[in-house]
This record gives sequence, structure tokens and C-alpha cells, in this order.
Amino acid sequence: MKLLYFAWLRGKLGKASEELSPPPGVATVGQLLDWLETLSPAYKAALADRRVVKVAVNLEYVGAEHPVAPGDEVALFPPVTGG
Amino acid sequence: MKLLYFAWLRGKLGKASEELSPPPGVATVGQLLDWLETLSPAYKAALADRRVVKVAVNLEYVGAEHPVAPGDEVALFPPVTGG
Amino acid sequence: MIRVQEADFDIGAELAQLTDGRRDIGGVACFVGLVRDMLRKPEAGEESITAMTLEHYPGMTEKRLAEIEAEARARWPLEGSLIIHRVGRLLPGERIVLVATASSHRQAALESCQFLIDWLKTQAPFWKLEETSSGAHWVAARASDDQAAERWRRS
Amino acid sequence: MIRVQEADFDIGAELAQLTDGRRDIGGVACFVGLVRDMLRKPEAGEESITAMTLEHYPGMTEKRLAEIEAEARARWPLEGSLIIHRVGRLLPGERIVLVATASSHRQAALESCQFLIDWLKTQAPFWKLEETSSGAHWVAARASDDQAAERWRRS
Repeated sequence: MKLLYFAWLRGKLGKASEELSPPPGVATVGQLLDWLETLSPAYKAALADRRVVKVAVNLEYVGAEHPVAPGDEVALFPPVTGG
Repeated sequence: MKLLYFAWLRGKLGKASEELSPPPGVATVGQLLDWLETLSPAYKAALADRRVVKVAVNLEYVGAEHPVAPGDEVALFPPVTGG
Repeated sequence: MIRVQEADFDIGAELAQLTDGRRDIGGVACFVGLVRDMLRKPEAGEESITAMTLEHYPGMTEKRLAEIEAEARARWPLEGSLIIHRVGRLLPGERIVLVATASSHRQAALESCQFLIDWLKTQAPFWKLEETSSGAHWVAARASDDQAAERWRRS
Repeated sequence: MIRVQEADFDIGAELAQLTDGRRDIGGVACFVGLVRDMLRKPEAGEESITAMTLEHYPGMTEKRLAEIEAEARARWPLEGSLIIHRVGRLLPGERIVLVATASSHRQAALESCQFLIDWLKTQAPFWKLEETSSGAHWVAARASDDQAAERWRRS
């Protein structure tokens, strides 16, 4: 699974992307975020306020119940501020 | 009193402006239009439908009750269609 | 700023004048009206327009446009505003009018731009004479324009 | 049309492309967003912005902008539409975004232009990093932008 991080999420995690292989129990976006939080204090801090963590799976905005699968591109980012 | 006519009012009257001296009883815009209608069939036809005759006195939109005086510039025109 | 002119205008240059050297403007909204080649006549389908002549009331036009612009600047926090309206004979595809507003706030620029064109359409003394294959016709005012202007009226 | 680019754009040339050779367009509406030099911080008054860097999510940005443009064209009868958004480092006064719509109907052009910028602001994956005298800060999303977008949501 390819993870992408943008804006201050990239800053807090110290990387723009990574390849991860979540364990079999991680089947939804919510479960993925929960699992990421267990990886290190940096993830835990970055994902603490879920209201400001938006998720796109394969370039589409999704909610916490959306499924995730090994081949997905999952992007985590704050609310957008363009324009 | 200087009268100005625009758009199809100018066309129907065959002139863009004229100097007129209404009689003393003509004190309001409504009375002025009534008096103009007596001048000729062309005025009567042009002013027949008062809903589409807009009036400006000294460059300001006014209603039928607005006073008119000898030195005024009075413009008659259809509803505007610019922009 | 208000301009009534026969000449065409350069949109890019006009908008640049509103913002050049400024660092406090967050957004510029503009509307450009053009001569369309088709006239919709409810009773007769479509008819081709070959030209359009814009007549106006010199003196009152500038006065009314300045009042409309002042009203916009009283209602919204604007850093700049511009109304250019052409007069004379124009061909289909030619520009008729430019309305532009600049503000530190996006919604102020967008709303005031819409206000300016809506009020200009119903209040500034311009009249359009359309030339078609069946002759020249003065354009009739449209109820939809009155309705668009009405929503800006303050009760 | 959608463009995401580092380079500046020429408003006049871009709008001309929407209308040149066309005789069926009654109006063009556009909005241009610029970098402001002042940041309003409720807790600390105003602070100067020295530069702004626009980050985005390549691939998703273009996809989302194309979807937003398609939504506008489904809702309004548009003859043309254009979204240009710059990325990279910009200075105060520089242009960030251009949204333009062309229609035979004035209100369609004006409303769809407002819709495009409102939805772009809340849905297209761009993020602003502001550089100030106190350091670089990621801009926080604003509730007023969410509200502006919300009014276009269909129930």
C-alpha cells in the first residue's frame, strides 16, 4: 500500500510517501489510521485530531468506513486551502 | 424646458430634443406627458403606454408626481437595455 | 472608475491597472458582456443579429454609473472597481461592457461584480438597437433583468 | 479546461481564448485570486506575509478540478470554462488562480464562476504555506470557505 502525506502531515511525519504493508485486520481507512498511530509517537501526534486529517484512496475523498486494500494509494492531508 | 427623447421614443417623435414651453398648469411629470399627448398624434402614439415611458428630470429618474419647472431638462425614454 | 467609450478595451490591461503594485488585494472578479449573434424571439424562434448599436444619454449615463459604483463601494469593502461601457455600432462577438471589482475578500469581489452588472443593466441609460435580416429593432427590457436587480434592493 | 502550472498566466489572453471567433457568448465571468501581503490572525492582529508556497497532490488535483468543472457544466449552460491554478512559491501581489466561465446567459456565467471558485477552495487538494517574519505556517482552512461551498450543495 502506498501512503502519501501532504502539507503539515508530511512535515510532522518527516516524509512525503512510503510503502507500508498493514496487517490483515486493517480493512478500512479508520483501521488504517488506528494502525498507523501504533507505529511511532510521530504518527500518533500527526493523527491525533482526526477532524483535520482528510483521506483520499486512489485519488477520491473517502470516509473512515471506506475499505483499503494492498494495492491502494492512500493519501493523508489536512483540509485544503487552495484558490 | 428642454425635452430629450431616446431610443424608439426618439424614432416615433422624429427628433432627439426640443425646447418647449408648457402652459402654467403643467407642474408635474404626469401633467407634462398629458400635455405632450395633445400636441400631435405622434406624441399621443409615443406616450400611449406610460409603463414603457421612463422619465428623468435633470439627470435623475423620477415618477409622475415629480415637479417640472421651465429650466428643467426632461428626458423621456424606454426601459434601459444596456450591459 | 467609470468610462463610456466607442473604442474597445483590453481586459488584461484594465484588470492589471486595478491590481498592479497592490499587495492587499485577495481577489478580482470581472464580467464582460459581448454581442451575441442570435436573438431569441418567443414568437418566432431565433433570428440572426448582424449588428447592434448602443445609444445612451450622455451626462446621465456617467452620473448613474458613478452612483452605482459608489453604492457598491458602500456595500462591500472594495480596493478597486471599474465600469467600462461601449457605445456606438458593434458587431457580434464584440465586447460591450466590462465590470471589475477588487477586494481583499473573495466574496466581496464576486458579489459586488454581480451587483454592478445587475444594476447597470436596469438603471444605466443605455439602449440597444439590434439589426437583423428583418430590420432594426429596439431591444425590449427583460423581466429577468429586473428580477436580478431586485434581489439587491434593500428593504 | 484545467491547468496546474508554476508559471504566471495572462488574463487577457486566457479570456480571449474562451471567446475569440465565437459569436454565441453573451457574457464571460472571471475570478482571479492573488497573494495578499497580510495575514489576519485573530489572536495576534496582522502579520506580514513575505511569500506563499502552494503545494498540491499531482494527479488528484487535475482529477478533482476536472470533476468540479464538469459539475459546473452540468448545472449551467456554459459555452466555455477555464481553471488555472499555480503551484510553487509566489510573492505578495502575484496571481494564484484564474477561474472563468462563458455562457450565452449572464447569470449562468456569473453563478458558475462563483461556484467554481467556491468548490475549488474546499475540494481541490492544494495547501498554502505562508512565510512570515515569525516563520512558515500552513494556512488553516476557514469555516467561511466551507459555508460558501455548502450553499452550492444539492439536497
